[in-house]
Amino acid sequence: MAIIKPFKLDEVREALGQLGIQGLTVSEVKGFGRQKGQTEIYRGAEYQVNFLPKVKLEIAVRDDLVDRAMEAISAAACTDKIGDGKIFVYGLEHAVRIRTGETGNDAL
Amino acid sequence: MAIIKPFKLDEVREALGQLGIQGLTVSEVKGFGRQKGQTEIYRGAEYQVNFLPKVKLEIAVRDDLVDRAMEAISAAACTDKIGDGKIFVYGLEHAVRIRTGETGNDAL
Amino acid sequence: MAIIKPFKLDEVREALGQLGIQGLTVSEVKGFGRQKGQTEIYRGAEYQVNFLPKVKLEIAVRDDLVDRAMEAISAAACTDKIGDGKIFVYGLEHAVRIRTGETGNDAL
Amino acid sequence: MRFANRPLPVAGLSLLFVALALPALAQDMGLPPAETGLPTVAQTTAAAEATVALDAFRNEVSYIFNSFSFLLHGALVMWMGAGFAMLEGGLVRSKNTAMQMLKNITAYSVAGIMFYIVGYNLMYVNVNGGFIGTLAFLFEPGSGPDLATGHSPTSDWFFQMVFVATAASIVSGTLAERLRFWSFMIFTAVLTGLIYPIQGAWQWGHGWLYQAGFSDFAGSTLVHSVGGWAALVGAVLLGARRGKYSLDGRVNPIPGANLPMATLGTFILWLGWFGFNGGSQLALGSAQDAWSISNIYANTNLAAAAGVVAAIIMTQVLYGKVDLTMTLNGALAGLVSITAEPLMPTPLLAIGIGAVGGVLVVLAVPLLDRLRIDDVVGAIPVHLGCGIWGTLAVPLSNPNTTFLTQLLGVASIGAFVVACSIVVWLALKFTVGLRCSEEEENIGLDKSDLGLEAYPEFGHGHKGL
Amino acid sequence: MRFANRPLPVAGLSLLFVALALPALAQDMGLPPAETGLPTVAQTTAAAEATVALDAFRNEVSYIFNSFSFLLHGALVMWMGAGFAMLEGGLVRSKNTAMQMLKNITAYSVAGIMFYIVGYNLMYVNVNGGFIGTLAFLFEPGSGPDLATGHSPTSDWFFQMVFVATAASIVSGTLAERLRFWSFMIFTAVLTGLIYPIQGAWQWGHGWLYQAGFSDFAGSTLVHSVGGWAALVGAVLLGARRGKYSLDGRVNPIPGANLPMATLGTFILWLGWFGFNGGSQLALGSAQDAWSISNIYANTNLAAAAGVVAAIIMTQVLYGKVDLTMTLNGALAGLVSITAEPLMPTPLLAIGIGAVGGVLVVLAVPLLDRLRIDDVVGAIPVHLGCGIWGTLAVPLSNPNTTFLTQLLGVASIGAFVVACSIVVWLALKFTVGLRCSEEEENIGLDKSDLGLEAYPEFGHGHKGL
Amino acid sequence: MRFANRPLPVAGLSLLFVALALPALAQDMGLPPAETGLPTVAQTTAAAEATVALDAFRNEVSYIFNSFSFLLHGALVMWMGAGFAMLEGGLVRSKNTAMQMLKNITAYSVAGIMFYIVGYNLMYVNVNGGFIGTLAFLFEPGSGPDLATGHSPTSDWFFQMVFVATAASIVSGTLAERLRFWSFMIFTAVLTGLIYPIQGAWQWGHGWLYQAGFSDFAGSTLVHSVGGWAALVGAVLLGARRGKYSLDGRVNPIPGANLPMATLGTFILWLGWFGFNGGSQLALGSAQDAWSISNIYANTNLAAAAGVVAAIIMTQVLYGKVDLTMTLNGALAGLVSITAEPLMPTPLLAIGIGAVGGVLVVLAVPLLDRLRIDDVVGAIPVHLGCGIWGTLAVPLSNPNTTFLTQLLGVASIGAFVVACSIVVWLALKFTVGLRCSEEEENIGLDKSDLGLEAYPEFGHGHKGL
Ligand SMILES: Nc1ncnc2c1ncn2[C@@H]1O[C@H](COP(=O)(O)OP(=O)(O)O)[C@@H](O)[C@H]1O
Ligand SMILES: Nc1ncnc2c1ncn2[C@@H]1O[C@H](COP(=O)(O)OP(=O)(O)O)[C@@H](O)[C@H]1O
Ligand SMILES: Nc1ncnc2c1ncn2[C@@H]1O[C@H](COP(=O)(O)OP(=O)(O)O)[C@@H](O)[C@H]1O
Repeated sequence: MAIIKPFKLDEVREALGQLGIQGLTVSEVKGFGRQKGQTEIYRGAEYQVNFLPKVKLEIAVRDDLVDRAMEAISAAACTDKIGDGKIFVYGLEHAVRIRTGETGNDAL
Repeated sequence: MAIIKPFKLDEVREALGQLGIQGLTVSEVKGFGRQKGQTEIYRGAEYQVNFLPKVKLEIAVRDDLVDRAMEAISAAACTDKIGDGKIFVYGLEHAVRIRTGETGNDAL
Repeated sequence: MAIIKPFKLDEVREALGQLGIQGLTVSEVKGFGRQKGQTEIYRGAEYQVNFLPKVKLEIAVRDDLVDRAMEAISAAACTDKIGDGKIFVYGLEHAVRIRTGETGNDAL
Repeated sequence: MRFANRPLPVAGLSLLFVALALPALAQDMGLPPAETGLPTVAQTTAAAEATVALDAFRNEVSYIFNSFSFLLHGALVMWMGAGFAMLEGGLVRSKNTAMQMLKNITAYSVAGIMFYIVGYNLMYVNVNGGFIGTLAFLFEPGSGPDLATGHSPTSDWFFQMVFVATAASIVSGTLAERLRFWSFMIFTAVLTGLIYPIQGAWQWGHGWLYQAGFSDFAGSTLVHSVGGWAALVGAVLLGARRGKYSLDGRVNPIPGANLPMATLGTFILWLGWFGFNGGSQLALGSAQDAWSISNIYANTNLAAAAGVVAAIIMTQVLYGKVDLTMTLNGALAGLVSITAEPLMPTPLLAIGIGAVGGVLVVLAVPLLDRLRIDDVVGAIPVHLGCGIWGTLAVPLSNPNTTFLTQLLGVASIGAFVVACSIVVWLALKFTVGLRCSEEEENIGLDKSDLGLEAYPEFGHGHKGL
Repeated sequence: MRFANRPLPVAGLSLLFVALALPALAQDMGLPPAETGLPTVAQTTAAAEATVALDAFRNEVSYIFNSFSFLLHGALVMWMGAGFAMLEGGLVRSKNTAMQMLKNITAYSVAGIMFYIVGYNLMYVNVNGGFIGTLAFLFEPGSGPDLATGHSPTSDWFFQMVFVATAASIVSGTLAERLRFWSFMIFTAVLTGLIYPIQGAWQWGHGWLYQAGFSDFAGSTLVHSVGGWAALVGAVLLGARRGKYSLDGRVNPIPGANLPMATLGTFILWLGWFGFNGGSQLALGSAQDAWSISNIYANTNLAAAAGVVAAIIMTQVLYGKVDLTMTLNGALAGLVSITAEPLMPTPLLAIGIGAVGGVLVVLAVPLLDRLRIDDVVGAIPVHLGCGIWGTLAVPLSNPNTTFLTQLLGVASIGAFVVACSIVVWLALKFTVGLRCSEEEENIGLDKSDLGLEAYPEFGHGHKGL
Repeated sequence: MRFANRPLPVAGLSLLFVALALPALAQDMGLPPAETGLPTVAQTTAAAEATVALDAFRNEVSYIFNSFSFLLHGALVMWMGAGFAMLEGGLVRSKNTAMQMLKNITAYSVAGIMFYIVGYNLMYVNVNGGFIGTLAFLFEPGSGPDLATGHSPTSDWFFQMVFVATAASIVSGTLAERLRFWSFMIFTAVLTGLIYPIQGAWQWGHGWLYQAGFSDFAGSTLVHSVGGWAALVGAVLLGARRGKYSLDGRVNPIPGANLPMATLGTFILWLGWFGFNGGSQLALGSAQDAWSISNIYANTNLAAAAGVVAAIIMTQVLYGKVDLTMTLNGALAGLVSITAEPLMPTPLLAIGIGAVGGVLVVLAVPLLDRLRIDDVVGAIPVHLGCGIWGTLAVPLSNPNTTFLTQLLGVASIGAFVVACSIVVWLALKFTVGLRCSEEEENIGLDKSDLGLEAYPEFGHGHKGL
């Protein structure tokens, strides 16, 4: 799972594609972190924008690809500016491809 | 966690209900996989639709129900066409029901 | 990961902030659980609202903070009414801060 | 009466009127009444000259007013095209919204071109109490103003043309979310070029129905029920949207994606209806006309308002909560109901007619669902149901009509439109194909047929979510 | 002056005008001026006949123009109902948008029916310098045109009716997102059936205030501040939306869910305002009227434009960035400000009056927040604040008014409306209940009260997100 | 011809017309024709008196009609401001929608104020066949109606003013999603205060181009191509939006966020165009005018309808599916194309002219993309491309024009506007700065410049998603 800046999505997807990763799931999220939203003024009242739009990628990959995938994401999503996002890795117990019933690595 | 085609949601939910699973969380996601979007033309320029709308289900289930849940989802969500989606299973360490404070299987 | 009622988001975020947790990711989800939506009537036809709007929080925390974070969320999100939501905890294997490349707890 | 070539009726009316009003007015203003002695020849000549000049001017002013009324009121009816687009676009799911936009702008465009090419002549030229006008191509506007026509012929064409478009818009709403674009476009061409003008000739073209004594001031039957019948036939032949009716008999509501847009559409239609009914006075060139149009505006507004209030009360009573979409239908129900006779009713009767329309629509919507006729926007209850009701209610205020002739009009036009529609829809079904495939319906017509999304950034909502 | 039964003032005016203009024109055109010798009896007779016929026609033309102006301008004001719906619907959160739609279409409908049943008579019939008209049911349009009335009575009714609806719309905006539907509907009925007509009788019905010399051309006070006062009282009694003001004194903005819709609403209102102010000339039957309405259109437009520019500059200077919603308010501020006197100011003064309105509104919005009065759409600054400003600015260009009588009008109508509103709001509070429960507010009125969503597919946005 | 101070041309025309029509009419009505014997002095006097009074009234009625036409048609053109806002706001991404709203309401406001301060005098006062009018501040409406002007001067000002705003709106669409607000506002002020009025003086101010025999009835060149040229220069200087064109030459479509809103905008523009073209008859005071305006309405409508149908067929043939946004452009293409000469073509020719416009636009949009000129809403093909086409098509129906003089007009105005635009855009580039930063473009102008979101609750769509 990776949280990245929305406009980096295409680059990340292409970087992953080059590793042969051809499946991923994306969702729109809002992130709260060190990168603070600006203080905005709406109708004369100040307010803090706490949540910034981010994109969350969920990618199930074979164990041996994890490190390279992490590197690829990091490289593609990095702007060296605060708010670039994070990658979290957790273990999968099973995977099933619904269409074929394939499981495990075949399902990815 | 399962990624399915949006219009299969109701069937999957009913299938899970029949297993006695009465809690799940759904979100709209976009999926990228073998199922390619069509090439579209917008104002005379071609473009590739890469991301297709999918629905993500997150379901916490008792260990003994995992297999039957996977089967139920697979059966209900399957159209035998590409893009039917996947099921990913990972381990939960804790679960808490906020209202009552119940934990573990009681919280599901 | 926690599923809570949308209007409790600010309170939960503040509660977590007081623990020093300054990163989290939020998404809009729909929840299906014991809290049933009302039966509604639209143009003369009854229908059951099955899915209720919830907010999903994903928070990666250091192991030693997990319990306090769970308590903080529970306390802040609780209304004692059905549908308050749940907390699910699962293990993370890696975490990377894309901007700096920091990993592990430093990345949170 | 609704006819293009009225040889100076307005001038005639106003002359009559002035003749009656003159003595009173003259006294009002302290002017001496005309002497009683016989005028000399010289006086007669001078007076005649003055009268001739004044009459010419009177006719010219009347010509301007009448034409201007056609144009402005016609522009308001044109604006109803936007109203239908917004109403229907708000009541479909977002995956079919762009298609609904396309259908509506196409309907308006095709209607105008078809009515220019064949429709107008078919409807208005040489009907002579018969069943059909002249099948001549191309309406011709003439080479300059002729005061004897009472108004610019093109202004009349413009006004009649926008009415045609209205009938077409009704069809697109009912059959939304499943009817293919090209089938819709061809059906619209036939409806607006042939079906509508032929039945229109019967009444507004002074055909047999007109001579039988039928009355439909602004088109409850001639416009609204025509669209409604065509839509009804289409709905039966097309079948319901996937998932609308469960096998166990349950009705699954499919909420519209953008209710404020539907509300905007209703307001637009309401505004446009002042043009629809007000312009159908067909003249503004005399005080009588101005007085009549004023009453039409007030009655139209009160009927719509009553439709709203009736729908609110009905849904509150029946379901325990007010239904916004039914309320919008209620406004339109009031408007359609008053359209057959917006001039003669007292304001109170207008309120009554509109309120009954509002009640009808609230009752008819679930009834249609029970018949498993899937009408996406409620166009059949509104335009067909209230179109019939409004037509039958004419005798309540118009003593020149009878319930039976009204029924004759409703039935004959209904039969004609149903028959034609069956033929055309079936012909399309077995050639171009009426309905999109199941998969296209799942994806939505916007993506499957147009290759785009109406709201690409706003979530791709699933009805269940 | 704004009165229904004007005994031919227009005809009078135009006669006067023609009388003055005649010699000049005659010379312009190389026509011989009238001879000085005494005309013979025969000549007199012929001339008189011609004059009588011409005068009758003149009156008829004037009648048509006046009625048509009422109808078209009234239709534009009706369209403002859509403007309010879009503006308010765009500035609330999406969970209350459908309710806002329902309230607006209901307000317009109920206003029309109430004004028909009691309002019009209460406001215009037999006020005679007093405090109230006639409590008679049902406005009756008469049985045919009478040229002596100068215009169709129903056209006048229609025009006055749409004004009533405007006042009601103002209330719905301020109290959005928490006021229950049925309370709003009942309040609207009382406001449009009783409160508005009674104070309207004072001025436009030629009651005591009119005789005191007060002037309010198109209703900065009579319409806009009335709505504003009612809204203000309601806002104080209802309290703010949950979460708008923190305990520590912070103001938490609650952004509107659909700003393009709010912008559309502003454009609609701007367009409608040409009807609002232009139609308030109450006549179009003479060159003088046409000339006046033209100036009104130009001044109305320039005041609105100035309000926009002023709001842009103010927000840029004060906050370092332009605020779109304030800019929309600025346009409306300019419009309300010029409404009390859109005819007499030079264009430059109109720009000034509108600009001050724009500045006022930018300052007043945060001020209200400091008072913890939660006005969802900024209706109080716009309609009440600028309504007062515009009324007090009348003496700048209208020499027949004084600052003091203007203040008298503002204060007396303000006091009356505030008093009535308190009574009605409190009565509702202790019966039907004004405010939805906390949980309903969390869920949103659309789901809790109407059982549907305005945008079911577009995400269910949380303000914090 | 399009000129403000027309010394009674309408009255003249109508007199002429009546003089011609009189005998015929007199016979029609069974009235005796004027005697042939010499009238006595007494008769002459009486007749003269009657004639003078009638003529004065005739002039007054004409004055009212003309002014009212300017006002109502002007209000319709004002409404086009909303149309542009909706069209453009629907075709940009949601992160730039609020900015698009702000720019459009600002353009309309600034245009009005600038045209009041300098524009009108520069365009219409003392051009005398030259290149420029009078640089005098503040248009003054005069102190009362003077029938000799034929219409209220302010009504004329109002009508001309709304045209200026149209030109400004065109620019905002092309340069959307990257042009800074303040640069846009300053450019708009210069365009509407100086550039537009100066070239306008050449033709509608009766300057040199008018005398050279150029013809542009309602502004295909003077309004639409002017906006189009300014937009084209701006697009070249600004560069494309980030990501629109890949380095490898691919064009990446950036879909508009709200297509129903864009459709609404198109309907609004279509409605407004009846005012745009119809009002450009500049008079309604005679039967001839009413007849002409009627033809204009019909031709305008048919050209737009043909543009729609042409675009549908073209996209179906070229791409295998109908493109909704191209269809909307097609409607506007038809409208712009017929604008240079909406009166003289037969309806069939109007359909042809509009259809060619629709075809042109479908071909020009991808062509511009190949030139890497990023025109967000297709304004250059529509307003510039079809503006030129429409102007060159005038000789097809108007025998008083030649292809060469039409070309002269297109080229001279084009050269002037391009030259001025380059200067102003470059001056802005090196002072205020034209383009937002890359990061601001990523975030969107709404958040970066206005600090808010247009649709804060509807998902924050990524174009890729
Ligand atoms: N502990 C965390 N758990 C979940 N999501 C986090 C966490 N910390 C950060 N995030 C996500 O990562 C995004 C970027 O983090 P932020 O602290 O703003 O910048 P950076 O990654 O550069 O330190 C946040 O907007 C949030 O969505
Ligand atoms: N490795 C993966 N990680 C995360 N999501 C995936 C992965 N592979 C596929 N998906 C999700 O599953 C959906 C279906 O996958 P796809 O390859 O298109 O079809 P199929 O499941 O029939 O092989 C994708 O749209 C995507 O959302
Ligand atoms: N087993 C589960 N798996 C995933 N999400 C669940 C599960 N059970 C409940 N949820 C989520 O928690 C929300 C609240 O649960 P619900 O049963 O309604 O109330 P409560 O938590 O008070 O028992 C649901 O709407 C759903 O989003």
